[in-house]
Amino acid sequence: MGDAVAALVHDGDTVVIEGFTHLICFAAGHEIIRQRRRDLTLCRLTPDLIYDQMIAAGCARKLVFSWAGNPGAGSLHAFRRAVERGEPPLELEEYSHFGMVARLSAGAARLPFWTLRNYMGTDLPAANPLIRSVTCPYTGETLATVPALNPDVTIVHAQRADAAGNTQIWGLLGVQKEAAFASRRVIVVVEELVEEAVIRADPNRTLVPGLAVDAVVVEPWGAHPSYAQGYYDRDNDFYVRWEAVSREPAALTRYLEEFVFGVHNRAEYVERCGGLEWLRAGSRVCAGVNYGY
Amino acid sequence: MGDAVAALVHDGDTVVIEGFTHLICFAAGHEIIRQRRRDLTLCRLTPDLIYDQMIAAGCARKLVFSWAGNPGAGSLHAFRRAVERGEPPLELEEYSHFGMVARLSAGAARLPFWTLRNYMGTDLPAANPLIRSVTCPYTGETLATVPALNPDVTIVHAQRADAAGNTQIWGLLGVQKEAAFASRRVIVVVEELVEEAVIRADPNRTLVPGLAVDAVVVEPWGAHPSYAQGYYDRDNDFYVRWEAVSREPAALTRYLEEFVFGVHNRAEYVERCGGLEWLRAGSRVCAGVNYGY
Amino acid sequence: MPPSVTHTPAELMTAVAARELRDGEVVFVGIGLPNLACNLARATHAPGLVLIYESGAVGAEPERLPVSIGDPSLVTGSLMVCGMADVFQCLLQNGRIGVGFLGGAQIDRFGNINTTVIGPYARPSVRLPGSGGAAEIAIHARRTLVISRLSRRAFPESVDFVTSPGHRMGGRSRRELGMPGAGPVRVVTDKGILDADPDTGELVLGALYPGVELDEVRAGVGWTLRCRERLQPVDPPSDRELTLLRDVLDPRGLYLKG
Amino acid sequence: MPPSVTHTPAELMTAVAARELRDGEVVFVGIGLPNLACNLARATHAPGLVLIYESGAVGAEPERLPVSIGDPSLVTGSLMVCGMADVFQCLLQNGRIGVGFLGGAQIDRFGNINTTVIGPYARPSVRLPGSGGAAEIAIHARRTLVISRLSRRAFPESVDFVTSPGHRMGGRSRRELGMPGAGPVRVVTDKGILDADPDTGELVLGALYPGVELDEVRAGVGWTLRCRERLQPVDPPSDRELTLLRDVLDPRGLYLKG
Repeated sequence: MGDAVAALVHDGDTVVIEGFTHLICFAAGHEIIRQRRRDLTLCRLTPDLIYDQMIAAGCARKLVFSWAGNPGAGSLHAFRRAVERGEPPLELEEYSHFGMVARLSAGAARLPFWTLRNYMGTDLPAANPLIRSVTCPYTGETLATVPALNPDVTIVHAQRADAAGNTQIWGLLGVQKEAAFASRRVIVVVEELVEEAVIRADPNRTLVPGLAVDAVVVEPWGAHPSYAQGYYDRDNDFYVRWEAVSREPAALTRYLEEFVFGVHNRAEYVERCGGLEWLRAGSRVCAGVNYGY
Repeated sequence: MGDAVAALVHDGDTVVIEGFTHLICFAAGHEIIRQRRRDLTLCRLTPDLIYDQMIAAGCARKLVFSWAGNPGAGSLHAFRRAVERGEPPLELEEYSHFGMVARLSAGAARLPFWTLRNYMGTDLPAANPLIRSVTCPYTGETLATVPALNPDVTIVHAQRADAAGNTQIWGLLGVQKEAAFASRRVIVVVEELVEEAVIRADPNRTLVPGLAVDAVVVEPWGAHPSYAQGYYDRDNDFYVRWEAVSREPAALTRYLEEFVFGVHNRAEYVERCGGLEWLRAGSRVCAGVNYGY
Repeated sequence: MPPSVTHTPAELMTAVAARELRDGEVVFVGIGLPNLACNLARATHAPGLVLIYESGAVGAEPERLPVSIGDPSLVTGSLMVCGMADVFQCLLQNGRIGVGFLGGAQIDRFGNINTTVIGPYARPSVRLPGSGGAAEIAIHARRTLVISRLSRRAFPESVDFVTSPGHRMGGRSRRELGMPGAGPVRVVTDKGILDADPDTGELVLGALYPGVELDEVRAGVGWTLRCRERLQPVDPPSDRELTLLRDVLDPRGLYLKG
Repeated sequence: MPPSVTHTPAELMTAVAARELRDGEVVFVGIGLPNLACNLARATHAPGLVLIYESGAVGAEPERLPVSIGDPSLVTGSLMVCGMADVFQCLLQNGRIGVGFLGGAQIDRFGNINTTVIGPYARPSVRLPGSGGAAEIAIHARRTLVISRLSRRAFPESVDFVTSPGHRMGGRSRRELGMPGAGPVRVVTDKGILDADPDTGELVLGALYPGVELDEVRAGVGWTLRCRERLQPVDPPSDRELTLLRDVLDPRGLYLKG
C-alpha cells in the first residue's frame, strides 16, 4: 500500500475512494494521511468517516459529494467544523447521489456530460453552477446535466483480484465500476489475491478488468470499520463511537496519532484494534452456475 | 407461451426479442408467427434467423437494427429480398450497435435521448434522420444523439427465473437488461423455473427484477438454434443450413410449414428436430461465493 | 388509560405510516422508522410490498434490523443487488418506484424539505448531510411520505434551502416544472397527519390522533395551519402492531424507544 | 519452390496481420482471420495481448475455434463478461481499445469502408449486413487494421456508402471531425500491405509480398496506386507460424483453406 500510494497519489490530485457503505478502503485513506498528501480534491457520494479523518488530517482542499454524514450514528464533525467555521477551510461542490452517479457515468464513458431528469424545484443548481441543462433534440424538453468526473486516481476495495488486477466484487456494487473506468489511475485493494483461474471460472463476477488497473494491493481487513461481504461485518460500534471522537478535535487528533500515524501498516492497525476476528463473516455460500457449452 | 403472446403481443406493436447471439428466443418468435401477428416494428441489434423468419412470414412492417446477417454463415435472404426487391416491403431504421445500445439505454432510463461520440464521417445520419446531435453545455463540443427506444413488448430469454419473474442470466448479457427496463411489457422465457430461494441465494446474478416482468414462460430449448450457456450449445449446423433455406422462398415456406405452423408448441418443435440432446452443455460449474456477514 | 400512554410517539408514527402502504407497491426505503413501517406493513396487510434501498438491494428480507442503508443483511437473501447507476436510472427515473420515504431537518408549508443547511449555504450555522438520494426521490417517486415530529423549528413557513422539492415552488406547480411524481402527499407526525391540498399543495391537517388537541398541532408548525373540513379518524396502534414492533421488528428498541 | 506455393493467401494475410500486433495491446476482435491473427500473435510474440469481443467477452481463451462473435467458448474461462453498454461506453468510447480489426465489401482510396449497401441506400442492388460495431470501432480504436483481398470491386476509388470512416471525408481530416482514433492505418491484403499516408490519408503501397509484381497490386485497386519510396520487406509465414495456424488454431481449415 505504501508503494502504491507513493507512486500513484500525488499532492493536488483529484481522488476517489468509493464504496457505498460496503468496501470503503480505510486502509488507503490512512496511508494517504500517513504520507501527508496535501491539497487533494476528495470525491465520493458519501464522505463517511474516512474522509472526515482525511479532512481533519489536513489532506483535503475541496470536497465533491452528495451526502456527508455518519450513517446511522450522527455527524462528520471534522467536515462540519470545516464548513461551519472554516477550521480548516474546505471548498464544497455538492450534488445529489444521482448527480454523482451521473458524473462518474459520464467519466467512465468519456463523455463531457451526463443527462438526467432532476433538480427542478431544488436549490442545488443555485448552490452549484456546474449543474446545468440541455435541450432534447427530439422533444424540445429541458433536462439537467452534470459534468463528467474524471479523477486522477480511484481506489477500489474488492473481495478479490488476480495479480493482473482483474477484480471481482459481490454484494453492494455502488459506483465502483464507473469510478474505476472514469479514472486516469486505478489502485485495487483486495481482501484476497487469487489465481487467474479463480477469476476465469466465473467471468460475470468481474467488475473491473485488469486492463484498467495500475496497481493491486493485498490488504486484509482493509475496509474496517466498513465491511466486505463474505469476509467481515460492519463494525457498527466504531461508527457509533466516532460521533464522540469526531466531535472533539483533541480526541480526533489522538485517534489519528494512535491508529494512523502510530502504526506503519494495516497489519499493525488490526493489532492496535485488538484484532478484528470477532467481525469475521459467517458462511452463506451460494451455489455455482454452469458455464459449460 | 401461447397465452403470453396472445395477451401481451398485439398487431402493430413495437417488439424487441433481444440476445446477442446468446439466448435468442426463437420459441417466442415462432409463437408470434403462429398467431399471425401483423404490422410489427421489429427491433434488435442483430436480426438473426428469427427475424428473417418473421419477415418471411409477413409479421413485420418495419425493422430497426444495426447488423442484419447470418453470423458466420451468410445472409438473411428474406430480409434481403424485402430490401432489395420489396418482397414484401419492409421499412428500415438503421443504426450501429452502439447506437442501438444507446437507444435502449435511454429507454431504460426513461430519458428521451442518449448521447454518444459517434457517426462523424459516416453516411449513417444521412440515411437515418433520427441520428441527431446536441451541444455539450460545458465544452461546447457537438456530440451525436439517438432517440430513446421504448418498445411495447420485450421478450427476454434467460437461464432461470422464479415465478415472480426475478430473472438470472450468465454468460453474454447483451442488452437484455436495458431492453427489459425500456419496455412497456416484458415476457421472460426461461430454461428453468426455480424457487425464489435459488434467486435469493445469489442476488448479484439477477439481471431483471420481477417488478419489471409481466409474464414468465417456461420453455426448455426455447433459444435453439441459438444457445443457453450452461444448458445447450449453439447449433452451428443449423445456421450454416439456413443459408440455403433462406435463399429459396419455397424452401423457407416449407421450413415454416414444417417447424412453425406444423407444430403446436416448443415441445413438438424439439421432437420435430429429432431431439436436441446432442447439444446438451457439458459441465463447467464455478464455485459459489460467500454472501455471509 | 389514554392511548398516548400505552405506546410511544415513534410506535404510533410507524404504525400510521405502515397503513399508508398498499400491498404490491414498490417502496424506496430509508433506515429507521420508514424501514420499520415497511416491515410492519409486510407483516400485516401488505405481504407483497417490494423494498428497494438506494444502495442497490431489491426485495431485501434482512435477518437483523439494518443499522445502515448499506447493511450487509440487506444483501444476503435479497432478490437482486444492482449498481447505483441502475438504481437511479432504471428503477427511480424509470418510474418504477411507487412510494418514497423522506425526512428532514425542515419541512415547510408546501412540503419542501431541507436536509442541506440551517442558515446561508456559504457559511451555515448547521451543516446537514445534504441530499443523498432525497432530491431525486422527491421528484420521481409516484408519491412520497414524510415522517417527522412536529415542532416550530422543524416546520417553518419556508425552508432555508430546498433540498427536496414539494409543491408550488416559486408559484409554479410540480407539473409545470416537469416532475413525474406527485411529491409529498402526506406527512406523518407524532400528533396527526398533514395532507397536501390537491389544489394548492399546502400542507393541511387531515387527521388528529386520539387524545391530541388541535392547538397542540397548531403550536408545532410555523404557519397558520388550515384543517380539512372533516378530519379522518386514526386508530392507535393495535395490540398486533405493537407486538410486532416490540418483539419482532425492533426488539432492542433502537428506533422505537422515544 | 517459391513461397507462394507453400502457403495459402489466407495464411499469409493472417501471419502478416499477427505481426502488426504488439504485446500487451488491447484488441477488439472479429471472427475469422482477425481472430486467428490475434491468437497467432498470442502464441508467438505477444502473449500479453488482451482480446475483447463486442459481445462482451474480455480476455477470452476459447478452447475451440469460435464460429461466431458470441460463441459460448468465448465466455467460458474468460477474464470478464460484461453487458454491451459497458463494451461500447466503458471500453471502446473510453479509449481502452488499442487496435480494432475491420473488413468490408468495399474499401476506398482513403480507407473508408462500406458494409451497408452496394448501390443506392433506398433500393440497393446488394443489401449488406450494416455497421454492427464497425462505425464506432473505426472512430474510437486507437488504430484500425483492415484485412481484405485485393480486387477492383473491393477497392473502388470511393465507396457507395461510408459505414466506417477512414481519412479525409469531404476533405476534412479525422482530427477536424473530432475522431479520437487514428483510423485505418494499414490494410493487409493478399498481395501486399497498403499504408495510410500520414499527411493525406491516402492508401499507398507500403510492402509487396515476395514473388508479387507491382502491377498485380495496381490491378486490384480502382485508383492510381502510389507507392512508398521504399517498400518494406515482408517475410513469408515461418514454419512455426504455419504449424500453429494449421495444427493448433484452425486444424479443420475453416478460415485458412483459400
